[in-house]
Amino acid sequence: MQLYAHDLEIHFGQRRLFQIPQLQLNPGQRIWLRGANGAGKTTLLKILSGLQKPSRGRIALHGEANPPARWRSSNLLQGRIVYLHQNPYLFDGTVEENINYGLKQLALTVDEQRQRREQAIELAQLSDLRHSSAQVLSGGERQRLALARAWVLRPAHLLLDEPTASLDCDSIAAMAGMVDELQRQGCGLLLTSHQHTALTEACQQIWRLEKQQLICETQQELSA
Amino acid sequence: MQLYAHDLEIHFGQRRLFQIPQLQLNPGQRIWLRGANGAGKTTLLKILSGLQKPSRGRIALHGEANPPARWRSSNLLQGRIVYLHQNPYLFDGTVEENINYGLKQLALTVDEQRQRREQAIELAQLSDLRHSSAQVLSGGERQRLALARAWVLRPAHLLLDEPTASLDCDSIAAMAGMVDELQRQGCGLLLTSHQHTALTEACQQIWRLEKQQLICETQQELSA
Amino acid sequence: MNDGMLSVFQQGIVLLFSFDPDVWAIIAVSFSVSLRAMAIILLPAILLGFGLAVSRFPGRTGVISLFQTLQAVPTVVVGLIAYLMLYRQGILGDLRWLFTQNAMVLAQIFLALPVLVSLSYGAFSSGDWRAWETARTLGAPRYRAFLTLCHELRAPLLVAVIAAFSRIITEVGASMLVGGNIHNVTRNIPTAIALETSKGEFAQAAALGTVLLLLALFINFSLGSLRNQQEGLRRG
Amino acid sequence: MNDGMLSVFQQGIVLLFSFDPDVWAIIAVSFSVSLRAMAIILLPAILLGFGLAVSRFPGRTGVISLFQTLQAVPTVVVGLIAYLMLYRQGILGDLRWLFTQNAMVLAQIFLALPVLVSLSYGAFSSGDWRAWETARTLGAPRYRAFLTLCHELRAPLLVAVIAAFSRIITEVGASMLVGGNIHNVTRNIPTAIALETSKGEFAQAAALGTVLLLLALFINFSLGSLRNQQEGLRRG
Amino acid sequence: DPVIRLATTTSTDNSGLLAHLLPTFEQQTGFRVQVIATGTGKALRHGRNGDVDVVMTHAPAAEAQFVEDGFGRLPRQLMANDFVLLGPSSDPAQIKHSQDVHDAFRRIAQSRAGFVSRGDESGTHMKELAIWQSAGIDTNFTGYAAIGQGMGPAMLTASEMGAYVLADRGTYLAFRDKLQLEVSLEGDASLLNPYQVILISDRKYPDLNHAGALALSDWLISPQGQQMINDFTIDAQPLFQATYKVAP
Ligand SMILES: Nc1ncnc2c1ncn2[C@@H]1O[C@H](COP(=O)(O)OP(=O)(O)OP(=O)(O)O)[C@@H](O)[C@H]1O
Ligand SMILES: Nc1ncnc2c1ncn2[C@@H]1O[C@H](COP(=O)(O)OP(=O)(O)OP(=O)(O)O)[C@@H](O)[C@H]1O
Ligand SMILES: [Mg+2]
Ligand SMILES: [Mg+2]
Repeated sequence: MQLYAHDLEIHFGQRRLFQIPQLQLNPGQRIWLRGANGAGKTTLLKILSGLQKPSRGRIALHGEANPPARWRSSNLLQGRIVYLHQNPYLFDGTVEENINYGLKQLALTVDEQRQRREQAIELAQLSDLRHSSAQVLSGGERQRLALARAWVLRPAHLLLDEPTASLDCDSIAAMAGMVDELQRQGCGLLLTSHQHTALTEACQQIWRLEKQQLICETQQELSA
Repeated sequence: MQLYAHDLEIHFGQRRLFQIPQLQLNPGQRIWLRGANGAGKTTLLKILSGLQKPSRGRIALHGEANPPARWRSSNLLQGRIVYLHQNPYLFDGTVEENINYGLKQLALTVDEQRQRREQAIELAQLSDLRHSSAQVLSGGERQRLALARAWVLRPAHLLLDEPTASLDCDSIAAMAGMVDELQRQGCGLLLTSHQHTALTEACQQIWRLEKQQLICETQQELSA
Repeated sequence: MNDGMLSVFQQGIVLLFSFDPDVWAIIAVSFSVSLRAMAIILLPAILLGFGLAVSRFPGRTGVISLFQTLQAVPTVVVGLIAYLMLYRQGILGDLRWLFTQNAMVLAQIFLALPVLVSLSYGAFSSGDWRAWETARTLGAPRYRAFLTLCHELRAPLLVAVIAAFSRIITEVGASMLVGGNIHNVTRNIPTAIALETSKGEFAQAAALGTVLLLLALFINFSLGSLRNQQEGLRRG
Repeated sequence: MNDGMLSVFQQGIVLLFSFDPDVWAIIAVSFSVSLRAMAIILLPAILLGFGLAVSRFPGRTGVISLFQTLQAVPTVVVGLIAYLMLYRQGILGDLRWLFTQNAMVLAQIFLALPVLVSLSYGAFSSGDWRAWETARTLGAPRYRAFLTLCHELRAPLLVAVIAAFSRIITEVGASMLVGGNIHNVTRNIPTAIALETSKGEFAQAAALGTVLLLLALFINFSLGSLRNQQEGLRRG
Repeated sequence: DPVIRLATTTSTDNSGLLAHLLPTFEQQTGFRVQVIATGTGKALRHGRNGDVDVVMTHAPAAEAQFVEDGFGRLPRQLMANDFVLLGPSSDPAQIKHSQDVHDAFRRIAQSRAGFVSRGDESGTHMKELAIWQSAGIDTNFTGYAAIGQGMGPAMLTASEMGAYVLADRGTYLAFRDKLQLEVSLEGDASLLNPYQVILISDRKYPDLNHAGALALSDWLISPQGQQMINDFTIDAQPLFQATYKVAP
């Protein structure tokens, strides 16, 4: 499934944040979205995931039986294009309950659910904390939990907003493992990060939000 | 003024997070607090700033006319030992109102207040946003505002929890400028960070939270 | 009067557990009417409060002010309005609801709605929008995202529901006017208390009040388990 | 009665602006009593709600349940309790407060306290503890940190205050019993309405209700400016 | 339709009279009576609106108006009780020495002893005003307190204030042990309190339960009904006096 955006534009009052004629995110692709603080990365990710309405333009998912879904016209984007907040919000409840949240929405057997949950908890190194309240987690643990919560959904596209900002090396490795696994399964990845990490290294493309525009480069160009 | 901690220990239920026989933070010192995710860095900073009560032990400020202040026994720690949250909380209101918050507490003339505020807004590169609501700021802008809000207080000690996690190079340079300025004025700095940045480079000491203990190293040892 | 507060309280406990059919008929009217009214408005009122907290439209603050103001209409006046609708010449006169429990339900709906709307508006407006966004992006349909937000805000919402229910279960003016305080039909605890008070049977009135208090305590402690889980203020 | 709701409403407006001294005396009693009661409990009740939301002590949920339950005590019963304290042989009988405005203030304090405590508990329990921590670390003394938290939660707290005030300004049972509805002394809007209704003067009663509604609207819109500033749910 | 709606004053219901009478009537006729006990004014209002089937009240002037306006029909005087003047046992106005009720009221006004008036335009209040008027006294004197409440609160207030109050006997007996008041004056002819039962116009509201209403009215004035009214006592004191006379 391709994520497709057309003629996006966003204003806040008088201020134009960016204008993007066209944009396309393919399955299995991993893209690093870069830009200065306040360039509009978070805003773009929220728009692509259908959480925020652009001032103009539209988002669609192509390549499936259903006709392209318009913004907010239905639930088509939700659960398939998953956005991870820069500061993740954790639901009141235990770590396990947080992971179960999206799972309940899927048509899975109890066994499959359990399997995915166990795998996610293991990969995110949260086994010791599985019964802790999510509210007491440390900054890094919160990030890992938020990814695990999205990971179990096997989304078509995953939009990660600064997933590694407050992680140590071990945690980043754990994150990278989960993300690689998703990519192998054909998930399209778009992530922002101000640091070079294992996650950004594997990106085939870099998108830059600069001067109110989106500029695409491939990783090779960059290193050249 | 020295920040002094004695015989600190913290438990959550059965789990002991760390135990620190003694700890001392001097004026003008800059220390990098390191540790894996979940090691207890945030908890330690909160305890040192008087926001959280340790399971055992006490905190004191030495080297001033007043007798050493015990934990929460008064307002002595607050406003002089300032803690910056990992995810800063911004008060409802404009950027400027947030910066004014602590200033109002100080015995300054209106002129001095204005001067400090203008300086802080400039250093934190928030001039364009000064009248925006703080709630709409981007992740990096929030961090810069949080530091600016603390900076105007000229605290005796500043405890920074992952201040550069979601900042780009420019913002880090701006942060480093502000922090250097504070250090020159004799402020003691203790900061956590999972990345090497301009802020961590200038640290004379590294404290490591490992195996429930605090280990001190100097930067030289590390590079050796 | 002379037998002090303690013995009045005892009398109430005795009354409750004596299974006096008259007392239980009164209790049944009270709860069946007020619970019906709550059941009818619960979802619409909370949704309305949610809508007022999260949406932006011209006149929004006007609507909020209106709901808050409507709480300040005395119950007798609300009763009068319901009466003017329900009496024979009123617009709903053909229903012949006057002096029936349905009339009381209608009046109590008018009474509880502004309270519940404005209190749930208050609850939602201190909520965190990321909770909604997170739920939606994890695939929850709108109704489930709403329920999730309600769950996150269950402490203030529960308090709101209890306040609204308390208002109508203790209300006397409107029930008296449109219900008529008919024995075994529309006599509920508050109108029975008013009657006993007017007869000078203060002990009996206070005993009935105690009955209500005990039942409310019982309900509250059963709901307490809901509350227990929430561990203080959010720290992250 | 035949003159419909609209004309009743008109009559209320005319009554309000006619500056009929009788009507204004009644209004003055209502507001002076209820505002005094609110002024006395405002700070303690909100502090108590705050304490219940942020602290942990054994029996805490019991205390919360208790305050929520006390809302379900009918106003007449609260009035009776106040009466039993204030009448000649009561523990406060020597004050000779019965049938004075002081007695009404006392009864209304009992009525408003549980509402305000439990609603502000609800408001604070959905708050963000980081607001308190941030205020404290930036040098705010405890009282200012508390005020800051109140400011952050002003929407639900304002709603709580309005709900509590509405409860007592519309309350009739307790005021009637301990105030005695004495003309020019303790007759307030609700007791006057009750009187007119008992006379069958529904139009006059509704007109008085309209007066209260209009005054409440006025107050609410003045408070509206407070609310305006808060722009929807927190997004960060 | 076996349900009859009876709007009446609180005095008949609160005293327990209706609870004494109605079960027998219900048993004999199969009707069920729903009693809506309010003030006289409101009871007649319900009658005018056609929201009840029959009314039973004690305000002769208002009742006459009610019938004259065409809302009521077949008024029947079925019983009476009486008012009593209550006061503190010290009797500061020296009522004990008064000749009649008018004299007593004059003494109250002159002695500046307090007087509590219900002030709610109830039947009792009307009666009291009529007495003040025929005694030629303006109620503006200082001790006069109009409280706008029911009979019970009025007596309690008078008891607290050590003042006089005019009360109906039924309510007084119910409240007696809560009061520090005694009967200062009773038995005067002008203290009589007649009750009427009135049916609602069948031309204005043809769909009401007129058959049931008539059956109730008929039963109340039947020898058995009248006898049961006379038999009703509180603390061994008869409260109501059956007064129905076949119209001449
Ligand atoms: N609702 C809004 N109203 C007004 N301005 C807004 C709103 N939301 C975002 N902005 C502004 O738009 C700009 C872009 O915000 P955004 O969060 O998208 O930046 P970002 O690229 O994610 O930055 P960072 O790297 O710091 O997270 C910011 O300057 C912010 O202040
Ligand atoms: N109130 C609490 N109750 C129980 N456990 C807690 C509580 N607060 C923190 N913890 C636990 O203590 C551990 C340390 O938390 P802390 O936030 O201090 O870690 P940290 O070193 O700051 O980690 P990070 O780098 O991820 O921010 C975490 O595993 C967390 O789950
Ligand atoms: Mg961002
Ligand atoms: Mg941390």
